[in-house]
Amino acid sequence: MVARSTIPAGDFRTSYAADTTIFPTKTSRNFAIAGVILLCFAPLVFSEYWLSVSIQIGIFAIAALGLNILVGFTGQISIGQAGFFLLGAFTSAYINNTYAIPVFFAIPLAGVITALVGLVFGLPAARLKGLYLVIATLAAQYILLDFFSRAEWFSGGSVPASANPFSIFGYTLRGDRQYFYVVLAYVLVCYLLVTNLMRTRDGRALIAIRDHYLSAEIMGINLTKYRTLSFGLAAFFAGIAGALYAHYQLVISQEGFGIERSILFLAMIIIGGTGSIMGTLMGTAFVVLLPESMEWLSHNLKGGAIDKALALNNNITFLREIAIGLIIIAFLMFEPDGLARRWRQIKTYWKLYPFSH
Amino acid sequence: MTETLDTPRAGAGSALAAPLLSVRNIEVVYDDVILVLRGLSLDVPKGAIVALLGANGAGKSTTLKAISGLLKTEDGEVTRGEIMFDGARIDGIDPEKIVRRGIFQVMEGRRIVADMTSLENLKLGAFTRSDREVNSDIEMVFNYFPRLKERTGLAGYLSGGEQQMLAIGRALMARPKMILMDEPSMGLSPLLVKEVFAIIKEINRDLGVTILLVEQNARAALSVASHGYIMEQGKVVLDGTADSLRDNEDVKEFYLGGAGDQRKSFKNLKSFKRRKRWL
Amino acid sequence: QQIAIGHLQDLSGGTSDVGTPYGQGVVDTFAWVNKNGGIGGKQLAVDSNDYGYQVPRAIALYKKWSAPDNKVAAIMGWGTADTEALTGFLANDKIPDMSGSYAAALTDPEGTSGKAKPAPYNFFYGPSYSDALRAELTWAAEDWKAKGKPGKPKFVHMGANHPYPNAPKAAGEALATELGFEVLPPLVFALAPGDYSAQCLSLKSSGANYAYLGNTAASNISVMKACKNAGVDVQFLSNVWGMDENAAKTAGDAADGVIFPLRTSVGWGGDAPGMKTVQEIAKMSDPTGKVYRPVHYVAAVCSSLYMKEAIEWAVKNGGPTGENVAKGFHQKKDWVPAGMEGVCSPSTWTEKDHRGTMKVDLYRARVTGPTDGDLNDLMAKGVIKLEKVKTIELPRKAEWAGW
Amino acid sequence: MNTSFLIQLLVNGLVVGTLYGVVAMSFVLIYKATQVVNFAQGELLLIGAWVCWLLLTKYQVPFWVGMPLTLVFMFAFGIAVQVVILRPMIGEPIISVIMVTIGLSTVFQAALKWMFGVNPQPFPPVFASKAVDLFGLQIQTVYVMSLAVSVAMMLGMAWFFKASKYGLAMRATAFNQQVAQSLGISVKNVFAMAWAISATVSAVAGVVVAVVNGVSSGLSAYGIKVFPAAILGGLDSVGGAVLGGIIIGLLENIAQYVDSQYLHWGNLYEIAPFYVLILILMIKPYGLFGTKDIERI
Amino acid sequence: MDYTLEARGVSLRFGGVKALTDVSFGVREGELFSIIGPNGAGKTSIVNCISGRYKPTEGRLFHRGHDITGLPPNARAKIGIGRTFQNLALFHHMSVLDNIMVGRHHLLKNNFLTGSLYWLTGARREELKHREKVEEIIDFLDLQSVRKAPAGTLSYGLRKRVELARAMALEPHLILLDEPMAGMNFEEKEDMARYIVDLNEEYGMTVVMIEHDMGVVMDISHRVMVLDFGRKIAEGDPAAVLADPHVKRAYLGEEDELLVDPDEAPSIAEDAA
Ligand SMILES: Nc1ncnc2c1ncn2[C@@H]1O[C@H](COP(=O)(O)OP(=O)(O)OP(=O)(O)O)[C@@H](O)[C@H]1O
Ligand SMILES: Nc1ncnc2c1ncn2[C@@H]1O[C@H](COP(=O)(O)OP(=O)(O)OP(=O)(O)O)[C@@H](O)[C@H]1O
Ligand SMILES: [Mg+2]
Ligand SMILES: [Mg+2]
Repeated sequence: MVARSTIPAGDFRTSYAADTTIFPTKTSRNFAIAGVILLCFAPLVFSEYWLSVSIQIGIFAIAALGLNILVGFTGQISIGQAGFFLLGAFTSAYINNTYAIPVFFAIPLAGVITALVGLVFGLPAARLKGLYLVIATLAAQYILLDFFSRAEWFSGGSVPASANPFSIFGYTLRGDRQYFYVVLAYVLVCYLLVTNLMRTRDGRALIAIRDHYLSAEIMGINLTKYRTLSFGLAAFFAGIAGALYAHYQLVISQEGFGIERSILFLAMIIIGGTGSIMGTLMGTAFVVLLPESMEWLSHNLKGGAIDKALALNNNITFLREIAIGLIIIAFLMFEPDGLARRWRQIKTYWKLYPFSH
Repeated sequence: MTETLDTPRAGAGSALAAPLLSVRNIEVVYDDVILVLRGLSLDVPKGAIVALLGANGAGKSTTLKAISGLLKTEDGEVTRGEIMFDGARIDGIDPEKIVRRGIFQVMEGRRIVADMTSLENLKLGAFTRSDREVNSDIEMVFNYFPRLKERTGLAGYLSGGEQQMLAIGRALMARPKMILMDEPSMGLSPLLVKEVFAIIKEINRDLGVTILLVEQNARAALSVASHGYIMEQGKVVLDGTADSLRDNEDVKEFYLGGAGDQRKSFKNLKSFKRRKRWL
Repeated sequence: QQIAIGHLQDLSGGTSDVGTPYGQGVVDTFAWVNKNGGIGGKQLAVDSNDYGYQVPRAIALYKKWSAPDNKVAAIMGWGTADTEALTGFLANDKIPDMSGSYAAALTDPEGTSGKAKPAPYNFFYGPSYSDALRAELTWAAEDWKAKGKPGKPKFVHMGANHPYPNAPKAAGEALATELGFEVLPPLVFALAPGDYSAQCLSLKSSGANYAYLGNTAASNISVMKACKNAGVDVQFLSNVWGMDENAAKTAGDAADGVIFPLRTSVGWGGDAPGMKTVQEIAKMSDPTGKVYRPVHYVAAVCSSLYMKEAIEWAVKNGGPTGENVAKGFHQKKDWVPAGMEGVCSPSTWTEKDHRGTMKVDLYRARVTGPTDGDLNDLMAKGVIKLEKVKTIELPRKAEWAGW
Repeated sequence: MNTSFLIQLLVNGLVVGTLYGVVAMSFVLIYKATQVVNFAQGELLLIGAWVCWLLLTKYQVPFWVGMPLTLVFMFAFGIAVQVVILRPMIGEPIISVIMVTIGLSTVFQAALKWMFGVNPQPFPPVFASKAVDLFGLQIQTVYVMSLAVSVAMMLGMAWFFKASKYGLAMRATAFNQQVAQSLGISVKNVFAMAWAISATVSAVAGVVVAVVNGVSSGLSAYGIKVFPAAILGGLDSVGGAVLGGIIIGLLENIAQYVDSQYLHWGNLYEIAPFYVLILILMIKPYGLFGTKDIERI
Repeated sequence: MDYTLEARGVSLRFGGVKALTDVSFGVREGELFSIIGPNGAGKTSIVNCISGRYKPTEGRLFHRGHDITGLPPNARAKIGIGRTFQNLALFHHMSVLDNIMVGRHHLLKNNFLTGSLYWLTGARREELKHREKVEEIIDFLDLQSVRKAPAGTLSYGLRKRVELARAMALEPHLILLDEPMAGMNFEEKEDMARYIVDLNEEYGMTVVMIEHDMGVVMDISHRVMVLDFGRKIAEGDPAAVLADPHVKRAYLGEEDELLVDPDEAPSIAEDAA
């Protein structure tokens, strides 16, 4: 987080406007635009499998982004993000099923409703610090889950609820190939929104609170307001992501969205780099792809020579779990500040190439 | 470029005794990229007080942290050169081992343990000791700084100056061979500054502790030190005996506040500045 | 040219205690089928995956299996939550799923019961959770009468608040009321082993006489042990996944007397012509043939062989597409897979009713001594016994379909 | 009002709560020294239980030998984990270290399932008389033992932190590693010590629950129970952790009472402690005995 | 009332510790007011009371005639009170620029909604406008070269300067400086003194400064208050106060060689020539 920003020689800025761009250089900006354009062609070339993996990455990346606002930028760790994710999913399905609000509107609306609930759960944040707050968020998660399992009118109780596919003005999107674009659009918009937020007044206030809340307060920042707000924002993105997920999977089940999932969200931002927007995306991809690749590996191992030699049989699945755990550990041992930092270093290295000490 | 005022470098203290600490040509890099010390060398003779002066950001604190090994916790690294203490190399070894060898650093910004009482902080200072005289040493510290004895609450609630006293007291508790002091007078009232320098002199004289003193109050520092170094941008630019430094025109102007014994007024300053001769 | 089959198993999640032997049974059976020439000359490509009892992972795998470029002919499924989540997709994509979930909601292919969504491509082998519980309650009512105790017997449903234990809850409580039980408020305990003393104390204070254990074995054991310690006097009725030989061994005397349904006519090493086939199949993962296989393994062999024969029919009648395989299930009446005589209970699936069987064999676990030592020995010595109590033939009532 | 039922539940809560307390104590220990929240605490407990089980069943060692052996093993294991995995993480962002403990819990969990299988295993009988009678409730002898052991451990721990030199060193390390190093404290040794003691203490709890419930991966759920307990007591208070554990134990059982008598929600016992926890935190943001952060500028 | 800031009978206790006892004083508009006193006398405490960190146990504080005793700290930024801290309180991971921008928090109007929509809502225009102000401050304090550096990597002296910049960015009319020159050498103190004088004279800010360097205090402040053990022991013209024997005993010690009549000191310009 502390590396000095380095700008290639020759790139002079002549106005403050030029100095506040999202991308540090023209080239990086062009690369980003090119990347997005390439992604638009993904559904044409990707297999169903890769498509579904990328959709998952996109959806989870939005929820992780919300969490990063809370953890990375405001410095309040939460292990309750999965609860809000589910809330968004159930809400969107519910308002779409019950009030016939088209999915197109239900998704953002679910985000807003989740954000409101997030604000309520964020109230303790004004008083609690550090681990005390962490556990309060854990409690929030349990309370939400308990609500879902009880509120049959809303979430179907313990039975998975069903959601409708995405539709715009009577036209229904079918299949992953079309849904991919919905997710892509949401990812782009959400990442832009947050990037903007972080370079304007309220975003700076959040970071100031993270770095030194006492002096932030004296600089005129209302701690209660912003601490709560950051919970609201985190919940908003969790809600959006959950809603996207609901209309993607078409069924919503609590299974798999307990604290393990909240922890996975946390893993995404830690591996990506807390307080880094692009890092969030990279971290999410890492966390989603890791078990997938291990799955692939264990599949190929199965029945092979190693399997036979070690008599692994079903134990391959434990081997896979162990490998996932070990890779996360090893990753953090080598890259405790996350992917974002290494990424920055590589960029710095190339920029300074002949002169880097 | 280094300018030596009187005796050649190596001889600076060796006339009195062999250097206890000798820093040879070290380079320090933070975060793998930020080069802060660029070939710095200095000697501290046994039993001496040596002052290290320099502007903000010159790398004084970095130098001390390089000696005490504490750089590592800040992502810093000595990438070249060597540091010898008591005849052995100490660069690269763990900070706690360096403490055991007898170098104790009083860090900039107090760094007392805020959620412990003063007494507990003092006891911690004696962590590496196992002798029975710890309690009498605590009394000694309380004698130096009676205020600490009155404040029995958590050290975090002490005033800035009180914390500074505690930090110095804690160093005394370790009974080290050498103390690295990073701006001990910072935030102290004029009366206490005098006292602190008196104490520095006293422990140097009575307990035989060698002291490397980083200080912005150059006048006070040079009044207790036998020898001084002046740093600028990661290098030593001037060194010599305390007296010779006191007489240097640049030192007078930039560190002591005016030529001779006359003091300039802070009120009528112009933004214009004269170039330093050593740059 | 191979026939692709997707296989979901839980080896690491909340139901891995029973998921492991069942999953092994599926894997072994198909391996054995392949070894014996496959189906119609085609080898089976079984894609076995441990999904850790996680719905999202099941759905992700399903996406892979339902992709047009490499669509599977059938799925061997597992849990209730994930199977119910997949139901709609299966119908859409026309892929039959032989699940380890016996939720009654999966037995209504056309949704005519009004109790469940249509589930035309869902199958399972054995009585549904609801029917098994109905049979247990029927037995309990007789038991109460036989014991000649006064007053109404009290019944309580116990289990996690989770689709799987909840699946037979409404059905059970409705029948219990009908049979003259007093139905107590349900007691909840998690799907993981733990300390359930508090629940047992509640059970004790509520004075329940019959308690249904809806979870899988690992957590049921905790309850049985805790209740034994608390001195609760209650007759446990267990879900089909809630009791087996391993569980009896772990629970020791606490498991003594528990009533549970058995899907196959005999257990491992039982006296039936089909047992030889089962033992052949078991050699696929244990050439020595010495490892004791619990009831779930044997049930898995049956389930897989039904699937195999359905595929066989499909291969002969238009090729192994999901649609044909589903049709294959509808072909026979009182069907027992070849070579499994005396092991698998005769089952019938029709287009309108996927309740394969209405016959429920009730067994009682008997533990008569200390249970440390090898399971094979314990079974051989009769320290642990699965004792047949009664076979209950439930009427195939239309109003019982789907719940 | 069903008094005898309530009393039985309360007694049960006390016993179970004490166990939560022991685990919470070992959790607090690591936190106090390293500021790291150990998500693998439940797994440490589980490892202790399996090791003891292995010694008692496979090697037929008597309990009074097996138990100390287990503790010695766990002490060494704690050191090993710290040295191999956590030592390189010293000085890195705390949140990354926490994530590492989460990774560790995944690894332990899977490795244990691999080694010992997914089926629960019964624990051989340890005490001649299995239970003692208290207010009409059969209380397992092990529970009574664990009560005694945990009180002793708590007192020892409290003394250690308040008065001993190494206790001070641990607190200083937790406050700031750089400061601790500058005082000659070996951060590495302090951390290793913390992990070793913590693993040992957890193992005691692990064996106790295993004797009662048998050994299975589910025991690691105690690791999650520990969070509310430790927080309730105040994160940096050893006594508070034990008290927090007992309160959580009691709360669960009171909730069970209210639930089974009046509400019939089903799982109030799981959720009620969390409601109460939030309530208490709103009144006392540092738990019952936690020290307030110093807010001085 | 012609006091910009007035304390009436302020006392502050922490358990048994009496940090302040019945302190009353007033600061006039446009004044450069210094507070001195031995360590632990309560100087920071009084500044903390003014900036809202502490609430006095007794007594009232008035700002331009309004009672602000109970006003929350963040509201005080709005009424124009800014401060720096004795123990540095910068936002470590933020760039110097952003640190200073935070100071403008209460002057900016955009919020999380308009901010996220940056281009569409005029947030961009507003940010850039304020950025210009911030650059003025950066120029004024000579921070150009570290504009983009994270504050946590700066040396002590620079951090102090950034703190000053951040406080200035609030556009306060009353600025509280807690030992702004601690840890600086003579040359840097000169710079700092110049900034403070300019702040006072050119920007017209009222300054309350805590400082242990008597040379600075004497040269630049208009009035001085001395605290000892939480009580006010003297107040008035710097030269007079420093000559007070009571102050000397409590604070300065015996005759200080640094204290020379400023009028007799040669000016720096002559020296250079
Ligand atoms: N942790 C760090 N990471 C990166 N750069 C650092 C770090 N610490 C110090 N620096 C840089 O090293 C240089 C020297 O800093 P150092 O603190 O040693 O100066 P100093 O001489 O002690 O100054 P001062 O008198 O202000 O204390 C500064 O430019 C500073 O920005
Ligand atoms: N929050 C607090 N809790 C307890 N005691 C406190 C607190 N804040 C200040 N004190 C005590 O009040 C006294 C005055 O402290 P203060 O910080 O105001 O002194 P100061 O005059 O600024 O001293 P210095 O010049 O050393 O900074 C000190 O003795 C300190 O210990
Ligand atoms: Mg320094
Ligand atoms: Mg102060």
